[in-house]
Amino acid sequence: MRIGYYPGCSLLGSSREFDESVRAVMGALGVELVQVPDWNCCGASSAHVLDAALAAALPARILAQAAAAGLDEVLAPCAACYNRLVSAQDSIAKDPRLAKEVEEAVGAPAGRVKVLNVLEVLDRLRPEIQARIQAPYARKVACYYGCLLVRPPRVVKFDRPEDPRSMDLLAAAAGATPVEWPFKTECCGASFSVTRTDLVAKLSGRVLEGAVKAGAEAVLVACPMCQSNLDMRRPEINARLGRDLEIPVLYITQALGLALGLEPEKLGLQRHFVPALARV
Amino acid sequence: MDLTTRSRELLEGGAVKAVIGYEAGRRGGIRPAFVKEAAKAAALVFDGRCTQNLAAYLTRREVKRMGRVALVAAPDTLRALLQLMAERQVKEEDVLALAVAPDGAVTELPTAAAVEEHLAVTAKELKAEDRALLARLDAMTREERWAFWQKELSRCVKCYACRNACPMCYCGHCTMDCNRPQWVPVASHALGNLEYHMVRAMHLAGRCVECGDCGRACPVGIPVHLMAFHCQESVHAQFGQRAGTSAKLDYALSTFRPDDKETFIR
Amino acid sequence: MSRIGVFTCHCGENIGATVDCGKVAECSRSIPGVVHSVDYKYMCSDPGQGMIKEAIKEHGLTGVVVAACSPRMHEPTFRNAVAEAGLNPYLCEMANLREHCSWVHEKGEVTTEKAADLVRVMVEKVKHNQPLHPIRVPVTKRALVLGGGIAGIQAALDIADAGHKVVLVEKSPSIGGHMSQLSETFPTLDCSQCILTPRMVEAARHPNITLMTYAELEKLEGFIGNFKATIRRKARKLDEKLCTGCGLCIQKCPQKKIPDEFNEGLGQRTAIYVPFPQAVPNKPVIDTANCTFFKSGKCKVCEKMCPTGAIRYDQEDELVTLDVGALVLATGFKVMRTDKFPEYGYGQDPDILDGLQFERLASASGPTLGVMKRPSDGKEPETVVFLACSGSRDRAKGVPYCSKICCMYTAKHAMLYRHKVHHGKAVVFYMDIRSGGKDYDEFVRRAIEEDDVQYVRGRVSKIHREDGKLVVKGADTLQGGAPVEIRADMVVLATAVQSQDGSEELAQKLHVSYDPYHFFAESHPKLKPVETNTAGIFLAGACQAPRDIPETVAQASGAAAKVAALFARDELTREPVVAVVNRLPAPTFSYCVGCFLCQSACPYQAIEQEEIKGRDGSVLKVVARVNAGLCQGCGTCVATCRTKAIDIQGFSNEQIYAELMTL
Amino acid sequence: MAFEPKITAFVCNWCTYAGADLTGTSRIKYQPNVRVLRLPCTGRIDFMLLAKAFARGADGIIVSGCHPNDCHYTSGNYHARRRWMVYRDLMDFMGIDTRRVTFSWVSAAEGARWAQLVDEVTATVRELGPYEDYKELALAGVE
Repeated sequence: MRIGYYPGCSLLGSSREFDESVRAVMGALGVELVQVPDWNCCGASSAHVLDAALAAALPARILAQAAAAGLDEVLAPCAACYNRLVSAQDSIAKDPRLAKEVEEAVGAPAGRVKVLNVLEVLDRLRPEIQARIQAPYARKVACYYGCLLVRPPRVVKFDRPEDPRSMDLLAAAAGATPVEWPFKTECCGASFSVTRTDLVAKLSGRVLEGAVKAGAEAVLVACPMCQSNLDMRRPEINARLGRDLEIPVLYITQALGLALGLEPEKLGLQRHFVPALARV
Repeated sequence: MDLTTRSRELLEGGAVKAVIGYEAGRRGGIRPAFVKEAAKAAALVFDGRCTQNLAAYLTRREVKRMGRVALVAAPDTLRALLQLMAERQVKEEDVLALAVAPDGAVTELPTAAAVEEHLAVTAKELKAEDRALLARLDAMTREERWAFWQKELSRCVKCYACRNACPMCYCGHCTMDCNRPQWVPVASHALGNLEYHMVRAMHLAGRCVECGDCGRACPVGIPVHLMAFHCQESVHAQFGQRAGTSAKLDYALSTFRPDDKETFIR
Repeated sequence: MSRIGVFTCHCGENIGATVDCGKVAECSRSIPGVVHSVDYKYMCSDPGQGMIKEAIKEHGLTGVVVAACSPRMHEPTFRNAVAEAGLNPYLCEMANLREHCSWVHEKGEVTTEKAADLVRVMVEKVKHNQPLHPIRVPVTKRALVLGGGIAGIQAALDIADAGHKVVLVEKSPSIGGHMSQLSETFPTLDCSQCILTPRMVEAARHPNITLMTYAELEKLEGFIGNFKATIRRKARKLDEKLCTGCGLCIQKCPQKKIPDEFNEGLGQRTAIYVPFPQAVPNKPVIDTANCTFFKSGKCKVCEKMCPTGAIRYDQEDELVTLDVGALVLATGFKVMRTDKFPEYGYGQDPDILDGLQFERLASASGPTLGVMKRPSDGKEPETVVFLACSGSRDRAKGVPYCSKICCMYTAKHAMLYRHKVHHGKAVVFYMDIRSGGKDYDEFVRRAIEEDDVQYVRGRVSKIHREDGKLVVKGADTLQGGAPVEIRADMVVLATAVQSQDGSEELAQKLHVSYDPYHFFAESHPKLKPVETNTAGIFLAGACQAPRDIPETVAQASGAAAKVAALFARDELTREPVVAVVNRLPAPTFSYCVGCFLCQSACPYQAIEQEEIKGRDGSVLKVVARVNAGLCQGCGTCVATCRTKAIDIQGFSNEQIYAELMTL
Repeated sequence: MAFEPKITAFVCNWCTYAGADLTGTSRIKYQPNVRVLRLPCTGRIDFMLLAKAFARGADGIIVSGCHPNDCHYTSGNYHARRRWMVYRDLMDFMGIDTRRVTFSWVSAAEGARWAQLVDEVTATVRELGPYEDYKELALAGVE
């Protein structure tokens, strides 16, 4: 299988381990990732609240680049990138005038490249994953989807919006036991990570507490923002909760990688703030 | 088994009262043949020259009176046969269709289901020249199309050869014959000609099997078939169905979907 | 040769001020075939009508054109007048000089010219008019009521009291419907069963009413006054005549763990059962899907127990055909189930109930005998949250409409809960309070003011379980959208009222129209609220739209009155504006070629096949025939017919063509 | 004299005719160029009527009935709509000026809409001028 790959900025910086683990797992499963040539920012966090045309044009250029490289499908592991790409496609499809404006700005039509998130791609590979498990990730896990993968449901059309299942099924395939818990799509505080750490501590704190209460030994995520908020902001969270939560927060690809027998360093597990390596 | 042998058997065994097929005519031509005796089955031929849609004969009173007949059928003939069944003009048990393969082998299609199955593998495709002319008309401005048809129809003498050739023009009393009121003027002048051909095209919309026999029948060479084709293609594009695909086909213009798209209605 | 009279009306100033009526009359006089043309101040007045009658006699008129107002206004008036003068009423037409001319154009020559044109058009039409005669059809004086809830019961009783036979068909084993499930009713808080069961018994005992429970409509043919209904009586597996309703079989049935529909799954029932103790008829049915004998071939305890030997395992469904003259549709509604709410946990939590489940919980005859116990652990809930508009007015749920009854029953629920759990806390989340109705708003105020129900205006975004509590997260929009979080023991969703399952299929079976939500459509939203577009089929209750009990009962009586009015006559007359297939001498018989492509164009299934037979009985031709009783005169078939064999009286091809050729 | 177009309207009895009645009752003024022919239902409107209207010298045609779902006869308008979808296509194919034919839904409650429709169609057709092509053709029919 050959698929386009759009890492986006997070995966080059704060979430390098997501990039590393996606590449490692895809490599182990025989998937060839073809990076979109000369890719640019997806516009996440800011463009869509400032300028609708820009918010559509930035993803449109990425997709045009992908189309020009002969790619039919592009994997965007970052949930924010995924959401922006899909939303831009949607607004362009619904608004011919916007489509024209964007086409003029980009110099090429938006094309019909299909954008996939990491769970969608892994879901296709589930039989292969199951067949290649070497060291089952035998822990109770809370699968945390956040908001960007499933919302707005009419645009992303992925999984059940309020109670998604895809990651739970993948975790189970890796040998983990997913717990039932009510915070699967609760807000983590997202980009307030920098500006309002107090809010992030409150919101992410509830999520973490929920996971622990449900008996989870690890939280699995598929979004760089969820991961940083639950991991990097742990001191603030713990301060607020008055507890010392040590539950690690892993990308689903890291958990799968471990189960597939890949080395923890190749999966970037040493990069976490809350030690994950020691507990995996 | 070849056509002649099979026809002879069918006639001898009394399975059919006649075989409607083609025979050699004068000057190397081909003409329809109505073979009622086994001894004459040898005259039957089937090759690329046999284009006339013989289904047009099925609704003739003389043929209906014969009882069960075998019909030598090219794909368009089979389509017409199915459409006639859908319009209750021909009963399944009254016709045995004989499809002849290029190597001369005969496939018997005794039921509507068999005909449908046989046709399912041969997609309807318009002839290249018809497609080209339709594309040319499509590319014209409205004024050019008007001029084109006015020029073409000016040659029409209202001989009704097109109507006679058409397997779907079986109505005993055509709108053209209607005189209370006289919808369409009898004389062949510009207005009457336009109205006649538009009525015919509309009446074939959703029913035309696009065999093109009407166009071939025209003595003055008007591409009359294109008007019916255009309506039929319009039906296909908008309602997704083709005439002559099923003996149970609903008539496109007397069925509907509440969500039929209505781009031009204010 | 036509002898047409034209009568131009000034309508006081209404036409006269903008149109030169004298000139119109004068122009009309010169139209070929017009032998008499006058204008007058008020044609519809007695003297005006008198002028028309006089002229018909004096000039031997063969047709009349009244140039006045819209035919939708006064056509019957003038046709009656014409008939009184001995001329066939259908030889009178109206030219609409008022609504379509004088009222919408400025005074002037152009307007007068248009008026003259309109007259000319109608003169040419009326020349081609044929005398027509109203169609008479007999009436079968028996009504079929579909649905045995309060709507159906009320309609059946009213029709029966008017002296007509009624067959009341109910799909479940007992009549009673949703009302029998309710605990108490707003705004009086009287016990639902106490007021309903006497009516159920009355319906069962009424000499004019035949009950058919556990039965459904299979097919309906025919037309007003002359329907033929096929009813499927589902096999109860029991001889109803022998069964005394002693209930021994139910007591002894070993299969006792089946979720109980009447208690909305909150209780359990046996495989042979009556839905509830007051069921009418009080005769059990065997639920073959769950019966041990039907599943494994062994058991037959009920047969052994039955003192009268009434059990019939081999009983089959039975099809019954009935001639009826009218139908009342009273098939009711359903409520949206909690599984349609992902944000509230996909219906997985046992303590998140819908309104009907709460009714059962609060009912003295319910699974808890009316004691407030939450389903998960039987504990008394100390905090209960009620969510109004759950699903209703929510496009994302496909229900943009208001379910109408929820504001009231939510107030009732909160009140009932507070009456049963005095120290309990009741919170209602709402969008608006819609309490229009006699004593309704007072009732809601009582809940708030006397029973201390806390009303929070806002929506709830999520409910999840945490530490044994249901965490209800919402916003209080009267506090600037401040987040509200309530830890509740039980949540009641006032879920949307939806059309009954199978409504669309039923509507199509009956050829009545329905709205996008599959509620049956009334004929006119204001003036014909109980009629459907199919003559002879009437509507009662929530099958048309969400309704409460008083409205349902009122509408049921309305429908019954319509049926009684219909049955007051022995024969019906209908406008003869119907399609007709032409007939000719042999050997043509008709221009119809029998393609029957018109059949699917007919919205009323009025086009039949007729075999024309020779002397020896052989079929010579199969042609279309229009059933004049079914035909409503739309003329869609006429435009479909290639041979022009089919035409419509009153709007015939000749008439319309003549009109068009005048322009 | 300035050109005044002749507009022929085919309308159904239950929606558009009633709607036009309401225009009158509401005293909303509109262009007097239109002549209305009343039919029971749009389903009754034979495509031949449109052809004959042009043949009689109409410069513009209005065809109007009940909105989808509102048909008094449940589905006549749906059948009509299909017929128009194909006939309009054919008219265009034959080179007939489809700008002169306006299909519309006007309900019994839309009195103002009827006035607006007539005014718009009249203005459009006035702009297009007399339908000379067809008038020439029609002359052939008179002989």
